[in-house]
Amino acid sequence: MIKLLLFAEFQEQAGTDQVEIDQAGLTVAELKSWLKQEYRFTSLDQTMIAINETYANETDVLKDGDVIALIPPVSGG
Amino acid sequence: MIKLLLFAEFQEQAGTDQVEIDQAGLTVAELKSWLKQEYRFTSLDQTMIAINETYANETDVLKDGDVIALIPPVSGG
Amino acid sequence: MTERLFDIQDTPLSMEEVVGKVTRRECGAIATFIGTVRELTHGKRTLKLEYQAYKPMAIKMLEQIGQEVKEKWPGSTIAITHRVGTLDITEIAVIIAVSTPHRKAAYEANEYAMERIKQIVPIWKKEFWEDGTKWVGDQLEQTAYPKGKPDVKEEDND
Amino acid sequence: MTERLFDIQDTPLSMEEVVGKVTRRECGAIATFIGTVRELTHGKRTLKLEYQAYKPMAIKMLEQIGQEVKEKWPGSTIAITHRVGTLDITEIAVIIAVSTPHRKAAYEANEYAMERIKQIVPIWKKEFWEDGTKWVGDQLEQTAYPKGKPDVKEEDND
Repeated sequence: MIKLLLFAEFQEQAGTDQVEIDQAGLTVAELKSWLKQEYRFTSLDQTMIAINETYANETDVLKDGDVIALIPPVSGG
Repeated sequence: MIKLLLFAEFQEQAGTDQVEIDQAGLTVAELKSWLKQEYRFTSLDQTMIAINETYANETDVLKDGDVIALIPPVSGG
Repeated sequence: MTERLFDIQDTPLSMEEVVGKVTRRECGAIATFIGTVRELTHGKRTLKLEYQAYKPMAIKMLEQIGQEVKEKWPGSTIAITHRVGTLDITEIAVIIAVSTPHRKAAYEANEYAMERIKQIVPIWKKEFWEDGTKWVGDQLEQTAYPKGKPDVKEEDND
Repeated sequence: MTERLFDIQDTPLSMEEVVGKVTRRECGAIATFIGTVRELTHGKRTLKLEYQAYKPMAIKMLEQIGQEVKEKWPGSTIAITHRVGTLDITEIAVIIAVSTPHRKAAYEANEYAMERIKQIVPIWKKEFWEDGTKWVGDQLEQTAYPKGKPDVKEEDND
């Protein structure tokens, strides 16, 4: 399984701060498409994916046991 | 009389932080020449004169009751 | 060292504490930036803010910024603490303190760190207004992630 | 207002206090500069420093700097406190705090104020080394008062 962490607007849209998904083998780009269908998240185009606390590229592939996070545009500071 | 305030190196050279002088009517430039002779201050060329807490020009004239200060290059901050 | 130079905390921030982390005998200059909750933005009244962080990754990104600063301004020491949770107007959201031997570098490094926080550190701000709420993104008013991802490599444009 | 935005004091300076003077509901950014006593300057060990001020004139000059900052960065609030007396290594000699609605101006105004302090405010520093003492002048490493007097008018070169 893969743990998917949700923050900010995604957390509110999903009503939870994390979900387990079974999508090992997908690329980051494929994960985004899947998430759009599955959760109807609205603003994924501007959203980064972090894999194990590191920003990922669109072509990176998910492995079982990864911790994935959706990172919408940040607004700290 | 005119009160002359001394700070930093001038205070140490003169051994006091203020003196009374009777030089009303002198310009600032003339005051500097007089001070060089009278007190043998070494670095008056780079020193400003303040009259009543305001930087003075070389041509400003001293009046009785003025408070004068010798302002060597500042080093605050 | 036992104290964290880079931290995320849910309790009020202390200037003295963050500045204390960078005070060094060989440094004469400490530039500090304090970000506080502003009441008015573009004329709109903010009631309060909420900050949320992906804490372990946010700390890693702050550490990366610290590394960048050390490389760009040798001899500097930087500490950053960011608040999370609900903040009232005038409360402190972030403190950046940079000490350097000479002052010019302290200002520059501080400003650089703040820019980088707004680019790569996973922290989000929710605005609470009288008529609604919103998670804010894209504060730099640039197209979000023009390269498809935040520029996590050191910036080139300096 | 009862508190002085511009002050000279012979007791230890408090960041919280100076920053408190400029904290405002409409300002989201506070840039602070803290000048501390550095142990090494050009490799020479400083034991302690003494600062002396022509206090009433120094406060007037700080107020003038405040006026210049207000004109150059409308909406900004600035407070400056300078220490006098004997200071040990790492003690704070000066604190400049500037609050502005947005951060860029806070850094700029702060740096400007520091430059001006070194030009026009009658405060002097005495270095104490192992092998002697010296009243320091001309820290900006420019010819002292190139125009024959410090440029008390607002600077043009910005």
